[in-house]
Amino acid sequence: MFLNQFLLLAAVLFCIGVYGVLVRKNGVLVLMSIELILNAVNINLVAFSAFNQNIDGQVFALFIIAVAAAEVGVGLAIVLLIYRNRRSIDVAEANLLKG
Amino acid sequence: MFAAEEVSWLFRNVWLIPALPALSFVLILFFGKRLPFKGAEIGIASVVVAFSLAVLTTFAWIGNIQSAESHSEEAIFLEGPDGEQTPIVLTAEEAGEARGAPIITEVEWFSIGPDANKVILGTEGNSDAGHDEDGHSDDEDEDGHSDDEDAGHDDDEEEGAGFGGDDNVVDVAFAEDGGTVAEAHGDRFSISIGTLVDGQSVMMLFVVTFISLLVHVYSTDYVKGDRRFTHYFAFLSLFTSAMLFMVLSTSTMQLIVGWELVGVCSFALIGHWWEEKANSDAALKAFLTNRVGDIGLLIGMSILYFAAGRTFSIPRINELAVNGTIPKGTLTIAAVCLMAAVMSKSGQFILHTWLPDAMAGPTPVSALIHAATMVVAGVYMIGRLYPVFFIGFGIAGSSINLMAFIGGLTTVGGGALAFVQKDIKKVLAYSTVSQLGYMVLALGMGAYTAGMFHLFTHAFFKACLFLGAGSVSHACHHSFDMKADMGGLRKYMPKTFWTFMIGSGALAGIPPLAGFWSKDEILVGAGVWPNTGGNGTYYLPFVFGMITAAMTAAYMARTIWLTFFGEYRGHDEPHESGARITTPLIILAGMAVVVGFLNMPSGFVKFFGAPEGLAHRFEDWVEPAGVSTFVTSDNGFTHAKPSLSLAIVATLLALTAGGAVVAYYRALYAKDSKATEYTDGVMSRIPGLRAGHKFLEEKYYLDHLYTGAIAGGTKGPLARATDWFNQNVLDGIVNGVGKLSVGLGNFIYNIIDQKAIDGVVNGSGNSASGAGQFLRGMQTGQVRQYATLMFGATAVVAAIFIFAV
Amino acid sequence: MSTSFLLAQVNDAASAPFERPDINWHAVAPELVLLAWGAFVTIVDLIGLERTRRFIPSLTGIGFLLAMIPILTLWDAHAGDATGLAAVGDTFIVDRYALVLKGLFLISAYVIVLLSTNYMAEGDYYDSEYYQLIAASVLGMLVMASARDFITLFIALELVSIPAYLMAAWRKRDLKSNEAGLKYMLMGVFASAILLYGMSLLYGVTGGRTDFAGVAEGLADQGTTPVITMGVLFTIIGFAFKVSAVPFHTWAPDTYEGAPTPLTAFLAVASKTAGFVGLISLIVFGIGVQGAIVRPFLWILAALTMTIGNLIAMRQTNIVRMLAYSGIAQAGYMLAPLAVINQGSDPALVRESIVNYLVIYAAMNLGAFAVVIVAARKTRSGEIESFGGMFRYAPGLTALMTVFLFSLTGIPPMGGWLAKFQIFKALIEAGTTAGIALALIAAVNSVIAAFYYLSVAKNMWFMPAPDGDNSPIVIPPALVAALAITVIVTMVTGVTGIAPDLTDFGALAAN
Amino acid sequence: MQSFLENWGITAMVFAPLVGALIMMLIPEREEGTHKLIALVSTVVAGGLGALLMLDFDYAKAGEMQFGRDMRWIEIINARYAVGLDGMSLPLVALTLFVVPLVIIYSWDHIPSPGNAKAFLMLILVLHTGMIGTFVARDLVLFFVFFEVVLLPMYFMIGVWGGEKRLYASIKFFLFTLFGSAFMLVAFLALYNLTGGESFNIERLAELVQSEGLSTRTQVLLFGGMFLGFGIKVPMFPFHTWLPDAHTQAPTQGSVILAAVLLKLGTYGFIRIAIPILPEGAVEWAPWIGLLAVIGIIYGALGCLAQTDMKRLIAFSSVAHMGYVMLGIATLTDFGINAAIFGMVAHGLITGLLFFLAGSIKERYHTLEIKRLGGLLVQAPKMGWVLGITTMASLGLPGLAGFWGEFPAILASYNPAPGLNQTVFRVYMVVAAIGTVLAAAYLLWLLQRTAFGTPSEEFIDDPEITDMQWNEWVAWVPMLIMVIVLGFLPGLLFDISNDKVSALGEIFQALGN
Repeated sequence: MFLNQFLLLAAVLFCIGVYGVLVRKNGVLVLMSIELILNAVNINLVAFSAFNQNIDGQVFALFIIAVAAAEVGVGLAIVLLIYRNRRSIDVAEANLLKG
Repeated sequence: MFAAEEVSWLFRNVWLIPALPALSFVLILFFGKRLPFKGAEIGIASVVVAFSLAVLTTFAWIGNIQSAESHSEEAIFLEGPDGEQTPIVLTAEEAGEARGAPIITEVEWFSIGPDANKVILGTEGNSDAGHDEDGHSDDEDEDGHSDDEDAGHDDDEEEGAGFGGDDNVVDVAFAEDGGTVAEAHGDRFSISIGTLVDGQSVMMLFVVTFISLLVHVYSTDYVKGDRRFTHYFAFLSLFTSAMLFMVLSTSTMQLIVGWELVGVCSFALIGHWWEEKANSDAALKAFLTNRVGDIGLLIGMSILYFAAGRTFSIPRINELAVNGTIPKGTLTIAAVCLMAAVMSKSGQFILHTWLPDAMAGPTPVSALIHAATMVVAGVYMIGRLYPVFFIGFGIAGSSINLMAFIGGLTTVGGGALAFVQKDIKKVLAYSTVSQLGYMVLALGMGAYTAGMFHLFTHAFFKACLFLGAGSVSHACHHSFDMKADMGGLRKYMPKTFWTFMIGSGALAGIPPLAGFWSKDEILVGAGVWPNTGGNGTYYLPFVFGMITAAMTAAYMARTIWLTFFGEYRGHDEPHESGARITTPLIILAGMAVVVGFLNMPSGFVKFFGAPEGLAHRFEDWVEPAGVSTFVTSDNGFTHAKPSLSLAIVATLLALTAGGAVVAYYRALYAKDSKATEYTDGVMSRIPGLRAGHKFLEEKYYLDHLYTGAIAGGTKGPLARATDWFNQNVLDGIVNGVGKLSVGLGNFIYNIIDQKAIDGVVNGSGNSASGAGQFLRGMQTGQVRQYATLMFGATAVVAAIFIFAV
Repeated sequence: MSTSFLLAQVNDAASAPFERPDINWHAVAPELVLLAWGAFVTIVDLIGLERTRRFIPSLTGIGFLLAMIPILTLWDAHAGDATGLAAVGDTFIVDRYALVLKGLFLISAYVIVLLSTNYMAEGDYYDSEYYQLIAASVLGMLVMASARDFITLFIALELVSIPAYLMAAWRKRDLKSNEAGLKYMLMGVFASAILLYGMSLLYGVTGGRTDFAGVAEGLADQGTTPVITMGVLFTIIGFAFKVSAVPFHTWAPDTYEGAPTPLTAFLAVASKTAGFVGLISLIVFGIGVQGAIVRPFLWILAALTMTIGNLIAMRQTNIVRMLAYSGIAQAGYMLAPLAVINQGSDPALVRESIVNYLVIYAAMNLGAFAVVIVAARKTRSGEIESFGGMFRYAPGLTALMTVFLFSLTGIPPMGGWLAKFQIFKALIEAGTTAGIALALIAAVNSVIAAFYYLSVAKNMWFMPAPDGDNSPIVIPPALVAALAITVIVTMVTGVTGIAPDLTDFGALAAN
Repeated sequence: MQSFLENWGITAMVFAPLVGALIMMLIPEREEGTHKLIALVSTVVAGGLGALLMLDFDYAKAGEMQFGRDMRWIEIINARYAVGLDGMSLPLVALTLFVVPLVIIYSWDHIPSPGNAKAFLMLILVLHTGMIGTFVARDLVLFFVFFEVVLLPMYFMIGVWGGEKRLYASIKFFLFTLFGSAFMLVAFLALYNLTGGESFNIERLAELVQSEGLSTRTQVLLFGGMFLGFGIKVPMFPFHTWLPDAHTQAPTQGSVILAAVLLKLGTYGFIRIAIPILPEGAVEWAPWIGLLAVIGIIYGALGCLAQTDMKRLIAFSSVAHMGYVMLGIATLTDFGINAAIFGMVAHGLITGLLFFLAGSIKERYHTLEIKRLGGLLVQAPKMGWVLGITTMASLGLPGLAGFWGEFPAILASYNPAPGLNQTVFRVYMVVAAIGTVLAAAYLLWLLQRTAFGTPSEEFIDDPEITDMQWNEWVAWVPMLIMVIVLGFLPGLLFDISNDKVSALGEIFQALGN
């Protein structure tokens, strides 16, 4: 009963995150949207962990938080690189490679 | 005449006769050009030897028959009490001599079928026979099995020959081997190659080697200086060899091989002067037309092969046809198929058109191949498998059948066409067509002996005529145009003239020349004339035969008058040909005179008080024992009785027709010795100016009218119509088929192959490529679209799996 | 209230005393060696700076070879083990399957270092960090091969990916390279997120298990519910991205084209192999029990991947892009046996067929990239047409490229045929219509594929050089070595069929 | 020595050319003479080994595998290196061993443009290994490998040394064949799986199919897969379109090998693999194979009539001739299949020779357009003769080899194996017989236009047009002799193939009853 609410919350967050990834043009915002999804995952994991009385989920969540930081670090570096070369962080403009 | 061993040796080794020319072919091909006479000497030498052997064989065979006749009662006595058919210990030679049965010598050529023991089948006369006709060593073929099993085979053969006492079995020696062994070893069967010596083949051996020899001699002069002199002789040798090989066939497979080989020699020799397209066209036409007929040959032989229980053996097939093992329906189909082969090879309507064109070859070749020998192969084949045709077409007791009809049609049609030719060789070619039709007609009416006899006599006089035509053309600077370049040659070349006259007379059936006897026998064979008996009542063929008898005389008269009478129309002085040309002519003319007497009716013999033994000699010698038994068996054929009245009527008919033509030309030459026909004065001149002159010439005008009514009536509308039909319809069909094939080929290649099939192939490639291009367009380079695609796909798949599955 | 409830739960769970699982140090030795050597190289680079710069590639390469030593000793010591070594509890298993793949990763990485040496040195890039990143990524791969747990798997995946994001954008001033990095990173992170969401769902429905065996157990107990379906699908999709299966492949061609070519080789071979390893482990040991979802989904993925990959590859004019799409299509073949998992055929056989394919694929694809790199040194172009006339001026190289191309096509006696053969065999042994249908689709695809491989061969053999320049190519020693290794592996596998036997052991027994 | 021959003779024969190719790889390209020598020596060595094997071959047991060798090979897929020689493979091995050295001799000064004797000859050697390997393989996987190995050298031979449209032709050849073999492979694997995954050995599979009692429907499907693989290689209508292109564009040597040996891989596959292993499937398929065969006969012949290019005409004639071979096979009788084997060898020799001739004519006249040629007999009489004899052989003249592949096939289709519809096959027989006329038509037409007549203005004084050169003599005369010898002594070949084929024929006799 309690579980469902957490799962619902996670699902909503996931959807918002996905929406952000799909529609935002700003690279940084896209990265932030991904963070939202990861947080949705974390909520899921923690909720299940609690529900199943199993610590693994929480451990997993910790790993995810750490890895997400690394991902965002790398992501921002690349966005910055793009900004330097293009003076723009609009991901829609990056379409040199296609076909 | 000969000691028994010699006879035996001769019969067992007739393979030498075709082998010698084959050897000569190889030698001429490789060494001919370096020899003093450019290879001709090899060819002649080989044919001389072959001819000598053939003569010896002929006499041996005749002696054989004669002695068999004198011992016939003894032979019957031997078999009579032996109803259970236990083997009689009797050597094959003895049996063969005693009965006049075919003497078969074969070796296994190859064999196919499941048998682990690898038993060599077939009769193997002696190890000397273990060479095929072309001098190649045959040892590999037998895998060394022959030697150790030789003895066993001899036993088999003797046993088989013992059965030869039975009347219904043609060649039991083979039947024993081929039949029982095949049964004992499952479906393994062998294809044998060998020689079959009997009356029919001996007759052909004689004819082929004889005419070949003369043609060889003749050719040394005729094609002297030709750039391909050596090749010419090589092919003559090859042809001789192939023809003899075919003649001696023991199996239908061998027959097919020989059949095709003579065809290719014909092709090569027709196209001898291949620089001109017309010649190579003619060669192609000959070969292709024959190929059309070969469809029938291949299919017919296949049918017989299976119908006779997987054997190619000719005697075996005949035997099974006679004793009713092969159903009549099967025989009919096979016979119809084989008829197609006859039609092409022997120039029967409607596949005859190649034969006149084949005159593009050198004249001696025409004489040898396209008159005397190769073109009768079809007739010969009918004779070889006569039971098949006889029963298949239901010849006995009938009044018409396919063979007789085709023969009849051909003989009349060919004769009519001979009228309108201005090329002397074409006249002879159509005459050959007509005469071949006669032979087929004869066989179609059940007159086996008559057909064979006509084949025999025709070979001599037609060869004589062709060589004569060649001699004429030799004199007239290689022209064959009777109208433009000949006339009055009687004075310049008497030898040629007289031999030509004899030949023509023989062809026209003027007694007592050869053609008279054979033609008469055929007409009798129709069974229509009172008191002749025969196999049926062949009214229509009889009428055809009579018409032809008349026409033959007429067109030959026209030819002779155009060529030898009147005044010379060509340029330069013609001259008589040399001895190498005239000698063969004289010999052949001599033969044309005498060979007819070989088969005199017994009535005729009695009338002149000659010994009884001289009557129907040919019949006795040539009708093989197998066919003799066939004659007396329930469904066999019967001989017709000769009729003096018919002979007189037919002769008168020929003389009348010939006489009418002669009268016509006499009148013409009297008016203008260089004219070749009436330039139709009535139509071409302006009536007012020429009316008086015309009246003065009234006599001629009447003459024209009378002769025109008889000769011209035939010559004019009918012959022209036939000619038109021949040139436009039949030839049109032949050419049309050719064009159609090419057209169809073009259509199939250009439309179906290149557009449809290749289109599908290329199209599938292109569509794959197009799909790739389309899909490539979806790769926009927009990372958000990528993400959308990714998540969209995820969502769609998830939805499907959750809700739909 | 809810908070306290949750806390109580957590406390209860946490109250169980934590025990450190036994660590088999021998079993993790390859990873440790690589880690230590990586640190050593970094330190050398930090200290030596410009002076040591040119030794870094060699040093890195030596590191990979050093890491091979414990793999060989492990193979020697434990080749016959039925279940493999549990190195760190059940989350990290070292069995023959893992060892083969670790070996493959290390050798591939070594070849990639050989490919990179001249490219990086001549391209004036920051090169020492590049090699260290490769080492880090390979470390992730080594872990991936042994991972039997969601958490380990995820960590390994990220360890493989994150350095690769950076390396894709390595040519800093090249917009294409930037773009390649960006696309790869965004898509990769997004895919990871989806993967994680799937994993979290599976974690929940299986009653709190993260190890594969547990997940398999948990999933086997229950039927298919929407949550399980989503969990399974999302998890697979995470790896489908990594192996560039259609329609999750879109990043691959762009990234391959934009990234430095050696890195492209790395992505197309090593990184893709890592993705496959994860996917195989996940499916064979874990979620494969939900065959009703896994099989059809993978069937569709495999069919789409090989077909679309091939179709688009036909239209490519850039060799690297073509190889990218061809790699996609090849992934389709490799996915195919998974579509008949747990059905008729032995799962061990399915696994073996893919692993063998991966080994041969690595050899032939790296070989092809090596030739591309060598050729580009002369032609300075990535267009397929620029290969024209190579038969005249570089017959040896042409012959080598021919070997690789026809191996990729699957023509005997080059290795590729054996790889494909095994795939077909696994598919048909399932004995189902679906399996045979997929085999036929694969058969048709191998013909389509031949078309574009041939078009490269065609240019090399039949066409004249586009600029008429027929001067010979000089091949640096490192590339010679790379070519030699790849061609030998390609030919030897194809002719002799030598391949590790993976059919009769492993943790499969427990599954 | 004897035991070496028994155990390793076949292997040595198969790989001798490959060893030659590897040696050549080490020698620089410019030493052309050495390359030619090595190529010739290695093919002659292979031929010599083959000759020794054939001398040692026990012809009384031609139905059994001899010199068999069965070794471990690729264990993970249960494939074994199993080779052997029996009456069915021997003729084709002999043909290959016979033709390839002649091709190399012909190449002595006929290396086609753009040269590079090294690569060219190496490809021929690789091809050689692949071809013999296919004929001696007794394991399906081994067979498949050799079957495919052949593709590459031929692809490059057409593509590099070919004519104007070589790119299209080479890729078409490759893709077509690959397409077929992909399906064939699927069928092989399915067969393997359905028989319990025990073995890929061909003989063993035949037994297993019987003991496992594979249903007719399954057999039909499996046969279908193999049919695609082999039928495309043959090539049967409607899969033939690669052939004219490949033949026309290939260099002379390529065309010769393609015609002489490569096409036989397909027909050989039928009689070695598809039919013995799947007899019931074969019975179901036979009428359709027969149908396609006779369509091929007529279609190929009509295609020939439409050609204007000599080489393309010869190429199309292969479609027709292989139609006879397939018709013989489709009858499923000993006679028919024996004829098919004979037909394969005969076609190999004859069409090979025709392609040689076309190549030499092209070299002299720089064109193969039929309407521009003519008078070959005037300008090069010996070559004209060879052309004449070969043409005659090709149109199935008795006394030359072609006849024995054609007529027995026609004959056999009058009475196919029990279980096959007689009426249908008799119709095929008639159609096939009509095909012989068309064959004569296009071949004689070709002969007439090229050999007869007088040379056209443009070539009349061309000094390049010479008669046969020494290497043409050496290459052609043996083939010509074989054509004639086999024509007169067909037993030479029938005796070898018969035992094996009869055993096969008996299966169908038993099946029908």
